[in-house]
Amino acid sequence: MSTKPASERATPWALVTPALLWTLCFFVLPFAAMALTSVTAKDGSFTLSNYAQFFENPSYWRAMVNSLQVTAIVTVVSVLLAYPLAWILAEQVPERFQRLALMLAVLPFWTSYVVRSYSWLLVLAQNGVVNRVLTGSGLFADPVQLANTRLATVIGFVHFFVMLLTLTIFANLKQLSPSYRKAAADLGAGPVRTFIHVILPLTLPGIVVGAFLTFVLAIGDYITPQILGGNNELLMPQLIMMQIGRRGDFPLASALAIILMAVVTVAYLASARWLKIERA
Amino acid sequence: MRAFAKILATVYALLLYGFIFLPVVVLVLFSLQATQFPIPPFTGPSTRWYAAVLADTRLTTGLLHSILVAVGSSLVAVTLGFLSAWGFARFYLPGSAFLRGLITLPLTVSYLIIGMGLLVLFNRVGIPKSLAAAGIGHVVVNLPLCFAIIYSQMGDHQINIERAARDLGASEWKVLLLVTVPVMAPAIFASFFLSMTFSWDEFVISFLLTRFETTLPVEIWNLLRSGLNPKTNAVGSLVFGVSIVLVVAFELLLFRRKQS
Amino acid sequence: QELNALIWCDHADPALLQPFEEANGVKVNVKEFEGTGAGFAIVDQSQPGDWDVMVIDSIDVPRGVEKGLFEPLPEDKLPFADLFPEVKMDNKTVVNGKRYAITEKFGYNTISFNKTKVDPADMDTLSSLTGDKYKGRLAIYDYYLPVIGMAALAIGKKTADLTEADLPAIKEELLKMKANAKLVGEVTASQTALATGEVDILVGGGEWVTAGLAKENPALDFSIPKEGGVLWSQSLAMFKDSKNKDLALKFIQYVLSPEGQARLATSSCYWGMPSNKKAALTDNEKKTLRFDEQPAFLARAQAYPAPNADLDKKMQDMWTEMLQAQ
Amino acid sequence: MNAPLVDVRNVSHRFGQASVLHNVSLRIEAGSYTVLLGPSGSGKTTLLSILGGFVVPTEGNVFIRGEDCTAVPPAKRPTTTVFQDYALFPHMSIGKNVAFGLRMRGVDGATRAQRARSALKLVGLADAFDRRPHQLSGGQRQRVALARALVVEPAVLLLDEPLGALDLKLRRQMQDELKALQKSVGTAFVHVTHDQEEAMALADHCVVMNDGRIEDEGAPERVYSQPATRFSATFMGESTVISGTVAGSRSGIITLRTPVGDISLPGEATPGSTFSLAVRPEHLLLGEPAGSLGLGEAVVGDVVFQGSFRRVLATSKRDPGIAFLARLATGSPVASGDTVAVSCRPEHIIRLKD
Amino acid sequence: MNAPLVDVRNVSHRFGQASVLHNVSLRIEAGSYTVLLGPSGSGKTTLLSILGGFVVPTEGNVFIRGEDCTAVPPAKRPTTTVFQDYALFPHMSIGKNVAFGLRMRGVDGATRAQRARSALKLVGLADAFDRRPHQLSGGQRQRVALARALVVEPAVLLLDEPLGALDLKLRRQMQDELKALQKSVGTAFVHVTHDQEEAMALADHCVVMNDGRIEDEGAPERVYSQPATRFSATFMGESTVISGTVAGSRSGIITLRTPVGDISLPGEATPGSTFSLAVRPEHLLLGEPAGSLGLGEAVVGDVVFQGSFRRVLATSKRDPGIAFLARLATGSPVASGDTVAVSCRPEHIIRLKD
Ligand SMILES: Nc1ncnc2c1ncn2[C@@H]1O[C@H](COP(=O)(O)OP(=O)(O)OP(=O)(O)O)[C@@H](O)[C@H]1O
Ligand SMILES: Nc1ncnc2c1ncn2[C@@H]1O[C@H](COP(=O)(O)OP(=O)(O)OP(=O)(O)O)[C@@H](O)[C@H]1O
Ligand SMILES: [Mg+2]
Ligand SMILES: [Mg+2]
Repeated sequence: MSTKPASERATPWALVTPALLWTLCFFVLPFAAMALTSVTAKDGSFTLSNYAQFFENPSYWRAMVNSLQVTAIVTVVSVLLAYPLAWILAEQVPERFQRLALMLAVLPFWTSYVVRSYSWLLVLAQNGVVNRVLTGSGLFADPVQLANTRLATVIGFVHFFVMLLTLTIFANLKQLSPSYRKAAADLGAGPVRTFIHVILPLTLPGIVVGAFLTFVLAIGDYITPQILGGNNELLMPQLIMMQIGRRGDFPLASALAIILMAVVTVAYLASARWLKIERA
Repeated sequence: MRAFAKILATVYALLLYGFIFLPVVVLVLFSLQATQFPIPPFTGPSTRWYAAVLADTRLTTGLLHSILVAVGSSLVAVTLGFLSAWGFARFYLPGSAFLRGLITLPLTVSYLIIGMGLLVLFNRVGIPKSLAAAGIGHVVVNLPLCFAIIYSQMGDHQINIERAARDLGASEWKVLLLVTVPVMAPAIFASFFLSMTFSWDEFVISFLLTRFETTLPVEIWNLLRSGLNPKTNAVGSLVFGVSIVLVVAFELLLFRRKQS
Repeated sequence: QELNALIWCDHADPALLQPFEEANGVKVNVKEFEGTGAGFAIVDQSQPGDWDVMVIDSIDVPRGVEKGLFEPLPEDKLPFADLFPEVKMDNKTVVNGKRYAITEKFGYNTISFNKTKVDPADMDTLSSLTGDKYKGRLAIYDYYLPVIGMAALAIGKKTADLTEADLPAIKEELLKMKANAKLVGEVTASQTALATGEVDILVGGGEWVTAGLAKENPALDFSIPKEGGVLWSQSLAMFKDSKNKDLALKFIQYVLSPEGQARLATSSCYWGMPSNKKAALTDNEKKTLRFDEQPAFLARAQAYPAPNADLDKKMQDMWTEMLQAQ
Repeated sequence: MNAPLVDVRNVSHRFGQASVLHNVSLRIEAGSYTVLLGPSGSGKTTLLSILGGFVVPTEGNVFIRGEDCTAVPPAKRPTTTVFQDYALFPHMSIGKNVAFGLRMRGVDGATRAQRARSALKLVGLADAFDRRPHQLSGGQRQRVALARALVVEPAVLLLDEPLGALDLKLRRQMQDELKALQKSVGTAFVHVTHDQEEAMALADHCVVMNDGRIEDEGAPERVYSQPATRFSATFMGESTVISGTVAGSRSGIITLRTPVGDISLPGEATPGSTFSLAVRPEHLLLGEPAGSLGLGEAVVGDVVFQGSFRRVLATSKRDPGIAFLARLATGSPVASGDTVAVSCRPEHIIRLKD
Repeated sequence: MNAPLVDVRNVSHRFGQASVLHNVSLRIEAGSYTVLLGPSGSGKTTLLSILGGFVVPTEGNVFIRGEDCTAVPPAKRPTTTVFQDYALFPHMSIGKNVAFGLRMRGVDGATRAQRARSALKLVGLADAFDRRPHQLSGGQRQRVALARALVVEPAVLLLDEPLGALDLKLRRQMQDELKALQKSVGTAFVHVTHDQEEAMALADHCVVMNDGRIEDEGAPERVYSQPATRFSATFMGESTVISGTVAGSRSGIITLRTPVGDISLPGEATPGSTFSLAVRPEHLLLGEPAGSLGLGEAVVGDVVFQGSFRRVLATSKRDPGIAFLARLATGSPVASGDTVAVSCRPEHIIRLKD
């Protein structure tokens, strides 16, 4: 591919080096430092005890199990909720109003992340809005425990990721060529079968990208479970922050972070074939 | 049957909009609460908590810091992202696929881990915590984003536009300045905006990497940990309001561009 | 001139800091941290001379001294005579005959509750916390030392001399509390829960939770049960490497002055008893803080657990286990 | 009964304000190859979409096999469409793509595969069954799209610029294949294009559209040799067009006063009225042989070699606004700059309706 | 001295492993219109890029006005390029676009504007000065790209399929304009296309490329009437090609044994060697008039109306592998299925080098 003339050859490294250096210095190197820290004992010798702790202490790996469970639920529920909304926006809403409708659907995105979680705590509290409605309508006699549960964590997460996924899935649906839909209809498929056989498979890559993003962001998030979960269980980020915030135990925190990253890597590999960034 | 489906879709959409807006409505409503607790019954409206927020210098300086970090880190991220995207899209580089993968890798890593890594590294080499350190972290997360957006928009049709400029006698930096940047302006603008949004709202990296001077999300977190009151609602509503204004401004700007 | 202070959230209240800043024409930079371990970690990550003063659990002062962080304080320039004697904590703040810290604020980790929802009589004993009566109605304050202290009290152990051998029994007690608890929360979460009626009892709470809320919700109260409460006490220390020792001393003097004490005691983050008996509090504030009942309270109070590093880690692990218990 | 296969009756269509089709009527016979020809924006795609059921016309009706199908959705019509971008489903193999329509009709798997295979064989792609669309070239995809549309045995196959994305050589080749295929399967094809050569090569019935109206229709030979309107004379092949005013009309002979002189031709017309004449380039003669009609002198401009002939552009000496277009054998000695006499045989003059 | 304007000497190029140009030599004379013609992938764009300085050839040299420019960057060459997608700067007005090259050369604003205006006038777009590229149609953009490239007065103008994106009618019209423009400015044009009609219409000098090699070059008439190779006989216009073995060669007459019978033609050849003959469609006769050379009988397949003529495809009865391609006047009575005798005049037989 050496189509490039001499004049074009001089510059490329100068262009990409800053970004590469930045990534190297502030992403690769930190990761190496973290890896090194995680295997260094107080006296400077090599140790795997931090990793051993994770596997030996059930309450530690319980955090990983919790994290995986919550993240999986969040990812699945968010996709299931967002897809129909994105579909309705893309197919049912008249073209002129689509941008507006989409903007509205993601508007709360721009509230502060911290505040949003806190806000859910108020909404879900014992005498918060939801419980008022539930008891007021006579649906439930007593307030339902919503705040400070895993459910609350999940709701907080889902709220955020439904918006994110609606955005990505909507974009995906819109960039499908309308002739696919026409072709399916033309060959005798009704709306339902057009959806199942054509639209859904064609948007699957976009869904995977969105789901992966959800997975990465959710599994590493500290705020939402910390504010909404009521500490009735710990997720990995909470455990990691606990090591930093309470103990200043960086080696253990590093080890936990690396384990978390390993899990994300597995998820990445599972969805890698859909995650290519290519030029238009 | 069709009508039924239509009703079903409408109901679903309304329910989901309700879900999406519920916390925002509650947030804004109880920011106007007159009493100490932002829970029903509503006792307002009162603007006392807004006054309290505006009088709180930690929050207002946090706001300034946030703007500083968001603008600064986004500028760096966009610049680096643009230059590298240009380099990779236009020139042949050995190992290009691998290097592109490297630049986008941070996209697949949780913020917490990026923040931790930087914290550990800075500890080791003795770089103190600061707003700048948080800014560095934000660039790490936003650079791949800017790169990916701009890179994906560098279509091959622009290759010829640049070639035409060169062909007509433009030097490399004139090509960059007079042709590439203006032509890529929408993508550059979009990635800058997105980068701003993420930096503006980012908590954990700022939390781990700043000391006295910190960003608004961290100050809000501190505020939150110091007790329950509608001040948090007020500051949240203010941030929301400001963001909306920016978003709308951005929309209008972009809309105008498209029309012309 | 700037003063760099490593603090707890109560010192971040502008009402406390501004008068000092204006009087001295300086700026106070503050960094909040959660536990002593984290505080020391921040110091470890900093350059010598970065910090001037630190707020620290009184019982942890020896650890700081051991690390060689602190500068002895000039006793003659500080109002030691005016302090409540029970909270002076000489055994902790004085090392090798030198005084390294001065207690500035104290209070109790005990039980906060909603008077209208629970029987106040029940709140006189810690055993109510593990019984069935209040199942699902309590919250636990998410800080391991005081709550472990309370669990120790509940099973009749002295907090001052806990050993590893006591942990299994304490853990069992903790798990029983956890089984009754709706949540384990930090300040806001537990406060919110109590204030919104999510729970009726906060284990580990005290005046520092309820006093600030009392104006809005008079139903909130705290008690010190017959088994006692855990006395917390926070001190101010000056860094050895400080480049602003004069200013640091001025700051400590200000915080310990009657005005400073009053402002600190009623700080927006949490209220607490001033260690200086002469604190310029209003009557109402004194009432809320139960200023006059202190002698009785202090008599019943037990020391904050002060585990060594090894035991500390074990306690934290136990705490993690408690959090993870279903 | 002699009802046509498709009968479009008085169809008009508006998109919002824009009126795109004006009272279009069209009959498509079974087994015919109909080509809709017209410039961009003339409403070809819209008319085809109305046939396919993708657009319901604002006014008028569409009958297929005598039934009113105006509002019948595409899935329920005996029509299938080959789209310009082929619209092959990228996530399915070629075989699955072709079998899709059968699957939607509930045909069982084995039969489906077998019929898809024979459809692929028909278009010469028997071995592509298990490949994916992106592994095929443009021309091959085009054929798959054809097979996919044909396998469900539609009464009418609709093709919207099916060759538009192919390069010239491949396009000519595919034209031959399309025509052969249509003959062998016997299905009625309706084909949209804006390439007049394509139209001539393919059509049994050529429909020239302009601005939402049908300007002319009929066998391509007829449309070419006797275009009804000025538009179709210039769109379907090149012409020299000369307008004039009727100076007199007597005993079946009209005298037309034109910028290049008076021209007499058989016919009737009201004196004073105006109309235009067209002459195809291959009928324009340089020089003035016996029996031909003189069109004055002209100066030769470009002489362009075109392989089997030369294309000569000449400007009338009397009125430089009139450009003569002629085709000459490669051997003829005319060169740029020459002054030549221009003429044509009276029977080759086409009178346009205008 | 008689040095050509551009002299490409023994240029070869490889992209990685792929060898794309093989030892290509080419001379371009001042004021000439050179067309590079060839199928997709034959290396036309690569050769043009080497002329423009966008690609430095792996081997060989490019001299422009006698100077070795092989590695001179595009900005410093006396060449400019018109790209297929026009590559207009979308953020600049038309005037700014055209003036860009002058701006880079440091020409002052007023002069720039004035020269840009006259360049736009040259291409008939005087009033588009303040418009934006997206406000113009394809053909207009094409002209702006031309004006932009011409305003800097290059020694050579390079055009890479400049008409590829236009529709047929507009393309023919632009061809006329391009040719006229080139004549009026006198700059040497090098034009890449894969459309043989375009090549014939434009070229003074036609270069037929195939697979990285120059197969044939010369005046288009020569290339058409006497193609050097089988490839150029079939690519530059259609042909009927018949291969045979030399049965005998005596006193300047070769007897060639072919599947359609023995053919005698003037020339020399080694008996036993093989070569091919080609006949252009317009020279293939149906029937066997006096003086013509019989090629046996054939069955008529497709007869396609093409406006001024009919294209007839017939298969030899003796060898169905041989397809005869003929062009007949529209009036002739041949129909599909007829059996006809096929012949041609001996002087129309082209002997191919193969
Ligand atoms: N969905 C639509 N909404 C509004 N106007 C439309 C729509 N589709 C087509 N038009 C307009 O209708 C007119 C005819 O369009 P149509 O696509 O039928 O033309 P066409 O003959 O197929 O042209 P082309 O050769 O460019 O495909 C055009 O002016 C077009 O702009
Ligand atoms: N940058 C490149 N890297 C590798 N191979 C290339 C590159 N550019 C062109 N090629 C290859 O070189 C050969 C010639 O390409 P070129 O673009 O010169 O052909 P072309 O004659 O212009 O074809 P077309 O008519 O399709 O434009 C092709 O096989 C092509 O795949
Ligand atoms: Mg169309
Ligand atoms: Mg090319």
